[in-house]
Amino acid sequence: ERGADGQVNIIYWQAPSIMNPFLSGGTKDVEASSLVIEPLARYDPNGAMVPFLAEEIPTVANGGVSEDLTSITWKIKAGLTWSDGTPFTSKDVKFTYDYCTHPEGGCAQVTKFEGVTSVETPDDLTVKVTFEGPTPFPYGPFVGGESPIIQAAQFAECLGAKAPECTEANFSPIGTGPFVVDEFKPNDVITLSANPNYRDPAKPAFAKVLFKGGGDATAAGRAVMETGEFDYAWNLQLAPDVIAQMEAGGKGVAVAGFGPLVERIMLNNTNPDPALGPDERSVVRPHPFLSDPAVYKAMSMAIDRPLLVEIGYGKAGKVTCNWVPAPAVYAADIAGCDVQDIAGANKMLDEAGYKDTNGDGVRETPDGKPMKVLYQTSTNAVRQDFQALIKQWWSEIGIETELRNVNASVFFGGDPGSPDTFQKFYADVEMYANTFNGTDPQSYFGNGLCDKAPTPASQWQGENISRFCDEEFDALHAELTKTADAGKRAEIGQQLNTMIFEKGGMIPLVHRGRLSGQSNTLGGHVLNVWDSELWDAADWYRIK
Amino acid sequence: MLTFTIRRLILSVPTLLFISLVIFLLLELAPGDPMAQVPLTVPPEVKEKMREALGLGQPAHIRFWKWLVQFFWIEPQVMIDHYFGSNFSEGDLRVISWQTRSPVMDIVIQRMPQTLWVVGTAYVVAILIALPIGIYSAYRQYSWFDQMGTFVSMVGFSVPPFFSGVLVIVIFSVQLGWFPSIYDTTLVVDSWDAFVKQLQQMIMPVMVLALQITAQLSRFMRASMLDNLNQDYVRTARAKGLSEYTVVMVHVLRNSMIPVVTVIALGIPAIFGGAIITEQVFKVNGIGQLLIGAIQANDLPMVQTLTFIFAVLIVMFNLIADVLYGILDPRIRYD
Amino acid sequence: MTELSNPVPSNPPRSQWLDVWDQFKSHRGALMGGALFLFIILAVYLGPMFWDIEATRIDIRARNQGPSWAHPFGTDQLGRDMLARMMAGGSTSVSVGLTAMLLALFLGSFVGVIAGFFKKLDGPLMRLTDLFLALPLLPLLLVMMLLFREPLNAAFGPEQGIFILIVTSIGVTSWMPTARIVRGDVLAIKEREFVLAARSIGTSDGKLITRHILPNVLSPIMVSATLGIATAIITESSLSFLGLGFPPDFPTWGRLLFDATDYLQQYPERVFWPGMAISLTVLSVNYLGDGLRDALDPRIRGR
Amino acid sequence: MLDQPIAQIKGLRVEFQTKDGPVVGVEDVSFDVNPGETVCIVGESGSGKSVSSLSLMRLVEFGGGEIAGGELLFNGRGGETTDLAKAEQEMMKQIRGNEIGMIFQEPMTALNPVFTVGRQLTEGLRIHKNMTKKQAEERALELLRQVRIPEPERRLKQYPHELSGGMRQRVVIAMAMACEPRLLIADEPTTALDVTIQAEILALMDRLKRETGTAVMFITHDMAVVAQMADRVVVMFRGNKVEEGTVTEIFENPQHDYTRALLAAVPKLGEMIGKDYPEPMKLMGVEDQKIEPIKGTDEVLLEVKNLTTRFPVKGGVLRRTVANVHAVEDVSFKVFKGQTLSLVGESGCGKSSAGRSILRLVEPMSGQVNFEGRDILGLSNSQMHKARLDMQMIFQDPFASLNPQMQLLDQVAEPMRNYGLASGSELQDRVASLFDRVHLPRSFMRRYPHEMSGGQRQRIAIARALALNPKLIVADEAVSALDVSVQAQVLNLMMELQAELGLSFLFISHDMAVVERVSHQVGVMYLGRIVEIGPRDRVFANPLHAYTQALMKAVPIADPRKRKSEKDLNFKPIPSPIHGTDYKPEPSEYLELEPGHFVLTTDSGY
Ligand SMILES: Nc1ncnc2c1ncn2[C@@H]1O[C@H](COP(=O)(O)OP(=O)(O)OP(=O)(O)O)[C@@H](O)[C@H]1O
Ligand SMILES: Nc1ncnc2c1ncn2[C@@H]1O[C@H](COP(=O)(O)OP(=O)(O)OP(=O)(O)O)[C@@H](O)[C@H]1O
Ligand SMILES: [Mg+2]
Ligand SMILES: [Mg+2]
Repeated sequence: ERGADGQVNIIYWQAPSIMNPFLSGGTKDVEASSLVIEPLARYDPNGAMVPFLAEEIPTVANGGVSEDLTSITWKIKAGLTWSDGTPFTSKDVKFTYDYCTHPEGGCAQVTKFEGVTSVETPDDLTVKVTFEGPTPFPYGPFVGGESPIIQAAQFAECLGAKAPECTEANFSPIGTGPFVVDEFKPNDVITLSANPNYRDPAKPAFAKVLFKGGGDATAAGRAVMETGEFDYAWNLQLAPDVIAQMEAGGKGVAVAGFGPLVERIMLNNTNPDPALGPDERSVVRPHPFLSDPAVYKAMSMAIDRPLLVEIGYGKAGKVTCNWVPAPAVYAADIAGCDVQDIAGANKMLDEAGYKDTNGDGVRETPDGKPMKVLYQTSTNAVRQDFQALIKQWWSEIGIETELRNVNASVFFGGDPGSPDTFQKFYADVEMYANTFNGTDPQSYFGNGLCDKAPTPASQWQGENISRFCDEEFDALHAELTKTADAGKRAEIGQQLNTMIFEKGGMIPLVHRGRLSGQSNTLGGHVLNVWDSELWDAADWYRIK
Repeated sequence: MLTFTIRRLILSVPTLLFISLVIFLLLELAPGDPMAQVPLTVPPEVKEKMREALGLGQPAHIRFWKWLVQFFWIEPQVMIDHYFGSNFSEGDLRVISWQTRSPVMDIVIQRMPQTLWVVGTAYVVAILIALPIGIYSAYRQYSWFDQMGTFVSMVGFSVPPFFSGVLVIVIFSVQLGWFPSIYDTTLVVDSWDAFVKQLQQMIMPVMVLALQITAQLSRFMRASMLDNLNQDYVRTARAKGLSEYTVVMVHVLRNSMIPVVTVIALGIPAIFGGAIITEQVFKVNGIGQLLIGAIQANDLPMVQTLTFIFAVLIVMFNLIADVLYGILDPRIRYD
Repeated sequence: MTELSNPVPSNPPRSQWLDVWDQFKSHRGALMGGALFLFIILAVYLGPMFWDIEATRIDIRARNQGPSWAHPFGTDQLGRDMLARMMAGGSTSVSVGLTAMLLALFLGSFVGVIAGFFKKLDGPLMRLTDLFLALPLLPLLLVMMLLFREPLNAAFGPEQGIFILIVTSIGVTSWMPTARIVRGDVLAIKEREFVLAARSIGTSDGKLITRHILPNVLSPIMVSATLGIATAIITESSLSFLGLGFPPDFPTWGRLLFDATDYLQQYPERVFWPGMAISLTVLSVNYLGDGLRDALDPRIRGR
Repeated sequence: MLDQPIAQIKGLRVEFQTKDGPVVGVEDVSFDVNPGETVCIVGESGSGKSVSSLSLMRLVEFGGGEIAGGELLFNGRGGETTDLAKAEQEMMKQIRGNEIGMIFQEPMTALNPVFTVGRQLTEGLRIHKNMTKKQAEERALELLRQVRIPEPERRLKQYPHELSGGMRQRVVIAMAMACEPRLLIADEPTTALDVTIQAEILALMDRLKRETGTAVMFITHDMAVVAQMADRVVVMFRGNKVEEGTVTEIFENPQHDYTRALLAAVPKLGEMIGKDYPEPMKLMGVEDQKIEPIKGTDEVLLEVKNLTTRFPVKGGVLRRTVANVHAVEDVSFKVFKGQTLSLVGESGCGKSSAGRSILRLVEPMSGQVNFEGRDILGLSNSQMHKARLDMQMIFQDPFASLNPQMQLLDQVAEPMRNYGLASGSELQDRVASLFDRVHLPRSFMRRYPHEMSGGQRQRIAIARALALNPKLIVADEAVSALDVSVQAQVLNLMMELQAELGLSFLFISHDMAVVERVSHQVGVMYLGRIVEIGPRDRVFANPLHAYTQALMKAVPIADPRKRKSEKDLNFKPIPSPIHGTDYKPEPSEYLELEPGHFVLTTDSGY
């Protein structure tokens, strides 16, 4: 029964600053707003799509997607209303498209609408999205937590440059979701209460939500699992033994879910020698020794992945050698991934002619250069532990490592003026993790294409960070973009995964899951990594 | 005294303007990017668009001027409007935070209560504890109590709050379960129960903060008392036949308070500034947390405004401290 | 008629420093503080010579161990020896403390002496001091970090670079109280007759400052110095907390304490060592300062 | 009961615990104080005068002292006799302020700066006499009238710093008298004050004693004051009483060597009558002292014309000069080679400013200073640096004028280093010979100022001034801070140097007796101007200006038969030397009434 279970307390150690995902794009903001505004369809914990505001998922089979893959037509559930009681129509959907694609708006989710040429509303309950070309995966717009529908009436005055000025709308948008905002204190706390006009009269079970932000993961975990003050804590990036200690508190448990997030070491395929100057550095090829399969394979073999998982992530990590380990169909089976083989690695290097000729414990390349690598990553306790461990292992195979860590906001900040961004990659190897939205890896695989390499000419924009460039890979990827059949796509995906590992694009380390803390008395929640973690907040209830 | 105050007030205007320029330039030089927190999945072109939407493309001097106008001209109007229901500020663009896309001042005002509650209370508590300790330590210099006091205050001074905070949480929240570990800023004190709750959630942060402040203040108090205890007028007072209590608590204390009161006044801006680390540890989400959050998110207008408000407070309380000094000590006249 | 002549001071002539030492010796707390501080300094700088486990050496099998003969202070989550890390961290923390203090002291005394001595410069310099007081510490530090880290890293290597940066930023943001105190004292000393006397015998301004003014403001400077070490060590640890300090793989006491707070419940001994080290240093330096102030103050030593 | 002494001190011994072990402050002191009697306790600094009196109040304990032996019998109001040495602090509270009142040495610091005069006055009354606030205030007013403070109603509401030194000392006296104590202890109540104010305070205490019949224990080291006040005298020397007797006995027939030496060292006003030139004092125990008049020459060394020095007073919002302190106003005089010109006058009349202006240690506003024909005021910085070779200064406070952190050797050598006159072993030798000159053992060269006595320190200052072989020495209150015996030695030393080296002195002092002893010429200053100037014997024998006459009257004479009475004194309060920026003072005009003896005719404000 709606509102019967009182209040639920959620803590996010990153506090939401806005309730409008189109203006921020930060996960915390997207997730907080997912309590209020909803997309047409979401992904479920398995990565499958489930209709939310839509009647059903359009496919080629049911005629929702055109045969030539250039348009998709959504049917909206009948009788939906906004929380203010006004009816939800296709106009709102079209408005959302207009809002986000307004050239002056600075919409954070504009990529969702990439390739869309028009959104039409034949009637109040039908929305037709047309793409400029065949799109085998047409579920970008209006699907998932990052592409929810906002109310046309509320945001009508907030188009383009005016978007930031609509504080009221940005802080408490009118939505169709299970809750409505009572009060929004940016970067601090949000109070919400059950939406009286929610489509399922029996939901949500909670009358109130207290959504607190701030602090750190330790404190959030403690508040859920040790003191029981909160019911749900998001993203507990903590050392496994700390988590174990907290679970011993007995008030809650940590739950893990795995998306496509992979912690990996990117290998630089260009020569980052500072002597080359800013423009050539990270552009000229090849790297003095990293391009040699013997070298990067030895480096990979020297790593004890199970130990990394144990130390850094515990149950929120899995050993992997895949770039895209999830959805599982795309993951290739790569042998020897979970064993450390220092002796083998040494042998491989010896055979390839990398020998320690001057006895200083560091091997030299055949042309006499010492094998020294600069290993950079962002500042983060787990990453620094990894750095320290890997440095030690690499030293055992005769490769000397210099460590460097850069403040995360600089490292990931993408400022073209900074030499420390991960895009510039002024180092030999660098470690980070990233992922993609939704379940379709096609465009993510595209990050391995030759022409995606960041260069001075492109203002250092582009996602091919390792500057991996392989004709075979490019060709295979082109094939993927033309394939619509799911089984075939999975097969190609596995090949791409194998290829980038074997040919020296990266050394994947850990398939990282997301770990969240959940109180023992919170029921009805399934951790979902493909969409907002709060995707099923309507189903939450109190276990008595 | 009056002309001194006026003179200092007038002098503080150029000082503040200069400070605001320095702050602006410093922040301008910092190579942070407001888009750093946007997830990696958002492509660079989109980020560039978002940057433009924030007005980042304009030259620095125009932005500085805009900010000055907004801060000194529009914000006061908004305040007047708020209190008198007028509408001077209608349609004017206020200082907008990049992170939340809402007026900076609104958020600052929203954060004020919890900061004042926690840090302010801690300050008051610290004063109430520190003064007696300081007085007694000085009166019984090198006694057992004095040695203990020195020791404890030095330890208190040297324990960083990120540690002492977690320590009290582990003890009082986790082990004993007496107090909540997370501060609830939505709590409205309208009943006895709510008040008790408020007290419970305040106790730990106040404790941690007060420990540090007490440590420093009691040292000041002790030194000041020691200075005065050996003065000739103390002997005169004793020669009049006054009781020890009157001698110490009236004659000596009054004189010793003069420097201490100014030290206390100079510490007040810190209350508004919040106690960044303690706020962070207990999730009080006050001004300090706001600042550090804004810095991390490179929310330039927010950082600028906050730092400038601090500067104003510091300059103001410097002045107040000077004036207080003059008022408390009849010997000092600033003219 | 010996009675009329003045009583000759009973103690034999000694050098000033001997005198200072005598006074210092008689202060029990100061002596203990000094000994402790000396011990800490020796331990962190010379300790690694006797304890040859490297602070960065990982022994993953021996992680999270309690105190034992092999690891008297236990090990951390990667099996690094805590004793070695305490010594490495200590040498950073103490070096930061000492150098930042020296810098702040130099700046503070310089500004204070100049402002107090040259009347014309007093106004501008004191306004400058106000300006620095009013500049909020945190954003300033942040900006300095972001601005200068790269050039410094390039010039001095990552560890030296960040060290210089942290020391400068702490130094640059903490000289103001010293400057104020010193200025006040200089103003008072300038009015003392011996300064006028020195002027009347033809002493130049520069000599006047170095020979007459500076030695006489030494005791407030010393007190600022001892407090400065403590504050610098603590500031550095807070900087680490805010992510502005040394990189995480670079141990300092503050960082060790911070890292250990996560393990407060499981391995309490890990917070104990750095917490203890910081407190002891601050405490010893404070007592040392008390004693030095007494020993350097001619009013206490003399007459 | 009437003849029973109020206080009997028997075998008092006081010890202080210091880090070098116990120090004896008072070794063995016994004396009585009878009702209605004034007992003066004299002795040099550190002889235990203050400690004895503080013991009687049991206040030594608060300074770290301890009464190690002896009895302090006190005869209370009720007639019973108690031994205060063994009394409880609780009981002492009843006695302090109520039965024994105490006046302290330093009027500047004896009052609490943050409470009004009224509050501090009434405090004791309310405790001891259980008065209401109103009653106490009335009594306070009455007390202030008794001590003759002008406008007593206003004073009650003022803070101590708003009163002048003399007024403050009167408040302290009123405070001590408030509960009509049976015994009043006055610990050097006038040492820090000017002659004129001192005279008034002494007269006041005398009158109060007569009116109330209180017994007074008067502590001082000034023999002239003793002669003025005492009925009986106790002489103390290094913690012991060495002699006791009535005032005439002590002055006319001293028994103990120390007392005799003390009296010999006191310059008495009028001693030099009939002598044309100054001559050294005859000191006890100094054999083969040659006492010869110092003649000097008629050659002009320094000529000061129309010297004016003003200090700006800044104020207002823009800190502009709103007024000036007219410290030195149109002053002219000459100093002859080998002779001494003295400037006398009350505190604040501009003596020091005049001296400093001549050396350009403060910048004068206008006027001329001709030194050997060169105009000092026109010199550039580097020329001035050279000129200082010939002109040196000795300051008032021997402790303050030496750098506490430097060895004496360096302090004396510093001027020679500054001018590069000598270095290395030559420098050492010269310093050593300077030490010989001022009669200091060479072994003192490695000492620090705090290891020296006041007189020795002043010798160092003199040695330093001599280091450059100057022709003129400005001695600014060079002996004021010294004990009489030491003062006599230093004065003799200065005169000896003058005789040998032909030095000229500009001697600044407020002590008329000393001035009479050392000067060839005397200038009397008042409010920045010289009101009278002339040869010493003329100015002293025939003071012409009203102010000089008043000043002469106020000086106590170390002779119990020449006591002054209160009606001899007529002092007006000194007007402020601060005038607005548009104030134009008249030039000083003088009348030469006798050869070389000039008197100011312009209105000086007196
Ligand atoms: N608090 C103290 N601690 C140690 N010694 C002290 C203390 N007070 C006084 N004395 C010593 O006691 C002796 C007598 O001192 P006292 O103050 O009585 O001298 P005095 O005759 O009053 O001198 P003055 O004329 O300078 O006031 C001195 O040798 C002094 O050093
Ligand atoms: N540096 C200064 N700034 C302002 N006023 C001053 C300064 N020095 C002296 N005065 C004032 O000038 C006047 C004369 O002072 P001066 O020191 O010359 O007097 P004095 O006769 O030497 O007195 P004393 O006997 O107390 O030393 C006083 O009113 C004094 O307050
Ligand atoms: Mg005395
Ligand atoms: Mg003077």
